[in-house]
Amino acid sequence: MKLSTFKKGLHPEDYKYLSQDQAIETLPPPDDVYIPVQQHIGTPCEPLVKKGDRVKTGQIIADSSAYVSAPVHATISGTVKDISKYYHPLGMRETMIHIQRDGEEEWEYLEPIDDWKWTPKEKLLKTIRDAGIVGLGGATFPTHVKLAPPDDRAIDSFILNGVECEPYLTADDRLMVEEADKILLGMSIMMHILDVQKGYIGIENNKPGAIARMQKRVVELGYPFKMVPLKVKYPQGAEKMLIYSVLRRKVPCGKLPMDVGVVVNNVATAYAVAEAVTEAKPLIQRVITVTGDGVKQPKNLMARIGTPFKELFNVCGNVKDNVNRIFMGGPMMGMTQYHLESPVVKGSSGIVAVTGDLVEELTTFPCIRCGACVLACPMNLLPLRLSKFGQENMAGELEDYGVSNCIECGCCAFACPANIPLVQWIRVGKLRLREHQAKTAKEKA
Amino acid sequence: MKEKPAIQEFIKGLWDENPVLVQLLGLCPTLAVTVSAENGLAMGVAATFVLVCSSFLVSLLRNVIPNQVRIASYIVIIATFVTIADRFLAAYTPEISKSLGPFIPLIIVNCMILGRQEAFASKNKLGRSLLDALGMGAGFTLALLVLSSVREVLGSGTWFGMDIMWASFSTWKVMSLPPGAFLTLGCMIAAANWINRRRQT
Amino acid sequence: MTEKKNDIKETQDPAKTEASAEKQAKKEVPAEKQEKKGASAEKPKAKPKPKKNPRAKLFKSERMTIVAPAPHAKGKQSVPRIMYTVIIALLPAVAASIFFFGTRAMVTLMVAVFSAMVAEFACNKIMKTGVTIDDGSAILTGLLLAMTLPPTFPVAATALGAVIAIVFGKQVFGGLGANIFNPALIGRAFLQASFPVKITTWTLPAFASSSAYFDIATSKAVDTVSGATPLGLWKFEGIGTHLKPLLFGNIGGCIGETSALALLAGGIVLLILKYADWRIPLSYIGTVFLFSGALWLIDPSRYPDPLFMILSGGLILGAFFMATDMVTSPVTPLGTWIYGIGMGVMLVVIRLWGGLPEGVMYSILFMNGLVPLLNRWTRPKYFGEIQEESKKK
Amino acid sequence: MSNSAKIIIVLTVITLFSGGVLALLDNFTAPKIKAHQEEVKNRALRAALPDNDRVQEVTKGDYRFYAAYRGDEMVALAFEASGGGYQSELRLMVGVTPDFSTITGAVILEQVETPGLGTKIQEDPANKENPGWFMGQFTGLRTEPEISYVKNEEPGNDHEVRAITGATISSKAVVNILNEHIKKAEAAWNE
Repeated sequence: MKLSTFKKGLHPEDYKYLSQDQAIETLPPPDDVYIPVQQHIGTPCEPLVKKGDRVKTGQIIADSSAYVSAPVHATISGTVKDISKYYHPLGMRETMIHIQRDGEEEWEYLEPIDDWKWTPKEKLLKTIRDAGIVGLGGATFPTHVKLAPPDDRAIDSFILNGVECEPYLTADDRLMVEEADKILLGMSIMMHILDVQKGYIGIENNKPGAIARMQKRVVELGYPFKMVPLKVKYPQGAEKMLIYSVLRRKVPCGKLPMDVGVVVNNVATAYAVAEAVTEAKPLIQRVITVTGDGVKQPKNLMARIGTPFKELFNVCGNVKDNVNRIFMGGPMMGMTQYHLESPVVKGSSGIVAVTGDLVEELTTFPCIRCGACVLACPMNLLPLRLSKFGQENMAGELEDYGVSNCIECGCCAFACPANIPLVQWIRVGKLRLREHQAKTAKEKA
Repeated sequence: MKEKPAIQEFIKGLWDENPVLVQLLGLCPTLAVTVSAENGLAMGVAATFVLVCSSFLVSLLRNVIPNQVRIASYIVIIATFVTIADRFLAAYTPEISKSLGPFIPLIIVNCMILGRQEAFASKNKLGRSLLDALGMGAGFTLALLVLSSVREVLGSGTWFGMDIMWASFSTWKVMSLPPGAFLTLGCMIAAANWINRRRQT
Repeated sequence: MTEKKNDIKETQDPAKTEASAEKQAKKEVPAEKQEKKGASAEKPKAKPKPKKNPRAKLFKSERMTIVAPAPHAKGKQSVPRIMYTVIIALLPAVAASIFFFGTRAMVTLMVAVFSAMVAEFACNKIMKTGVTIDDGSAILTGLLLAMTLPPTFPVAATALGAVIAIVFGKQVFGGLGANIFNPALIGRAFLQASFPVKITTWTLPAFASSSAYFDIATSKAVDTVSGATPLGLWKFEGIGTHLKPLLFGNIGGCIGETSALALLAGGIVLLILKYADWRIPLSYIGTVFLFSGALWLIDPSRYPDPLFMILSGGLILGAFFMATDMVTSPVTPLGTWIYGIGMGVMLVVIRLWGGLPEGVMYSILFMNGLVPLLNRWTRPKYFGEIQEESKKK
Repeated sequence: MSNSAKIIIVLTVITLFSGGVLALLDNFTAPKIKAHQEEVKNRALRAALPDNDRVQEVTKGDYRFYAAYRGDEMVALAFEASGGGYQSELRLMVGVTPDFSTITGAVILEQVETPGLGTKIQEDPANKENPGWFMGQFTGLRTEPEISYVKNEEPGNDHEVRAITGATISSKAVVNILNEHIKKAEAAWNE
């Protein structure tokens, strides 16, 4: 069978074997957690607790009244030691709530739902919001917003994103193997909320275990979902690419998946939805892959949000001495970490430590216009031109060449034989285009 | 205008405001006729003659010529002297006249000459205008001489018709062709810029 | 500026020991900027690298890791790798030419490569850029230039051509990647214009005298057998050449244009490795085949047959190794097609109706000049752009 | 004085001055220039025609013939021929015997061919002893059956010339012009 996929893109060595067969291990609640108050895209949350307060596991400790927002919960029971700026995995220092564990776990559950099929959709959406569920694939967009599209958008398809196209990461893979039932349940809850009949499950072909398990459970439990095995190619997991691979629909520039009648959600999100709706558990933990050749024992861990990375590494036998680079997320889009005090956040799908052999320090050559980036760009852009325009601050050209369509997947920089940091220059270009647009808007006004 | 020593008006044309290398004026004859040093020199001298004579007249008449018809007047004056130069060359040096072909009459529209009338002679006293014209003419001639010498030596292996290269030297035909003119001129301008930059620092 | 960005280094605080807060704060500043801006492109404040390799000495307690923007994985391609692979792909043709033309061809090849490298080095020094000989592009330029010259071409002129190719073909534009025209062909065009007689004085390969198709050349008992290229023979004398010698290289011509088979072998390696865009040779040679084939069908007595057109002259060399030069060919697929078709049409027009027997060089240079425009005109529709338009309708 | 009147007066004066100067100049340069042109033509005729007593100009058809007489006997005819060269128009002066069967001489009047290559048809600097060797070949050449050229070897027949290496097209152009115009001129002369 010819596997569906999208055009262009590339296939980096995936290194999934390092942790693919490691069963998810639940990390015991750590002694200290650092929970950022901002863990989603949207309106920032304000802390609801203060220094010295006692909090229970699952208690909301930060929230916002805005719609596009999701609350943050305490992930252990203990005392709030401090609310201050700590290292965030994205590199900056962010306001975090430092909780120190003081004994036994005490839970504060969500309002329970008896039978989700007969519960009003508004109630279900509220539960999902209260559970603090955001897109766990890394985008961290609040899920309840995604599940409540405006009325003029007719949604006809739901795609469960089990692609996990980034090399190294196996968190979603393991979750599908071990918790297929809950994932499928979460998926049907979301489809129920959206009132969508057609459900697709997209999984890359390098996860045979996950495909087999999900397929088996879909059949056994009688779900009407369609399994779509996909060719192994990066960035298959990007929403637009996945929609094209599965449904052959192209999301127009500047539009959202719902504009073509599709909602995409990650398997981890589906799992969290199922837990929130059926077990009234808020989102306080997630599966995170600790891997890379710089880690002695790569593992998939179910870790509380806010756990410092060093705790994860401790469980995995710590990092090797010759480790060269540590990054959160996959190697294509992940953020390098310079401080292992940084905590696990809702968007952390993995933490990878690699030694010098894998990521070399490279000299940059001039662009020889080989077109490798053009052949790699899944958005069909001309990265070499965009980066040049970014450098030269040519706002008009940046707009003409569609800089804002770049999804920053990193394919161009991966493919570039001259080692030009194309993605960074394109980001500069985006910034400059925005500056230019702001300026012209001001002048007009 | 700030008064400079009069001799400056002459010297500036040789390098700092060299019409060919710095102002990039009058490139049409520069590129077209510089196949041999003889041609280059003849062209330079003819242009200098026209420039000096026209500057003289224009500077003399600068308060008489009404503003509205100044360009027309300059052109008539320049054309007169160009015709004089052309006829002289045809009468006394028919060979050079033949090889320069239409480029002598084309001096009329040489922007360097019209440019100097408009920019300098029409605004300055007679003496200064003459010095300026002489300087510009000398700079033009010098640049043409260098350019045409390079092209003749490399392109034909001769200089003013004398064999100067060793016997086994094979001539670079391209230097006798239009591309050779562009290449040589480009190198000259690059060298001039390079020297100027080094002088500044 | 850009290269520094990738290896900004920060001391990595150990996983186990706690460092003081102030120390952390200090260290954090550049990295924070880096991440926030996405790329601290304007002014990357890279710390000067420590003199000793800190990773060797500082163990565990003060480990160094790299803080850099994504992606953290990298493909295996690199510019020198591409250059050297193209050089290796040329080797079969080089070997064939040395076999056919002997040491004289080898001297020309070596002189061209050496002069190109010296010129590159001199330009690096004068322009105060880093030395760029090791990226292989100068070697490749020298090699390609030599491949386009007759084996008996004077050594001094070969050196001159290589210098012109590097200086005027590449360095005046700003070095590798900035040139508009193929440097080797610039050098060759200069030599063609400078020494038109010498560059069209061809030597017949060692074995040509035994073949019957070279009547004119063999009828004279001269020491150096000089003869015309098959194209020259056809153009000026109306004599055709059989296809078999064209294929194996037993014909008069420049060093690299003789053996079509050896060139094809290298060219196909490049296509497989994707160092050459397959569209270029296909559209170039295909256009020549179709265009000249159509003319041949109309009047076989006036126009040569298409296979002769393809195998003679430097078309194979040009199509696989020169037109595909990454720097001077378009990056967009559509642009590449137009580029190849344009070259094909130019080639046939020059060969059949122009003053020269050979048109590969000028057809490539001509289309090189159009590449920036082609890149601009043929911007691919980005993902999702088409639908947006059709929706508007 | 009104401005427009001033304009008219100034322009008139300048133009009058200019015209006057040029008229004066023409007085003494015109004869010299004419003499030069005559000289060029006569030199060409001397090269194209054999020794003669007088030359008579006759116009027949499209051609202006210069008939050379020794005594009363016409020894040769010269006429101008032109045609396309490699990159310019070639103008030649050709002399032939009265029966048009043999060329008595041919010279180039005008050419702007590629310097160093095509220009060798007029003057070949490489051949120091005889720079005009190419056109020299035509003296005494038979025009029957037709003039042709050979490359890289000495011509073997009395109607063949040797082409210039590297300037085959220019050489070919001269041969073609001669072939064409000798035939046409013959027809014109015999009318």
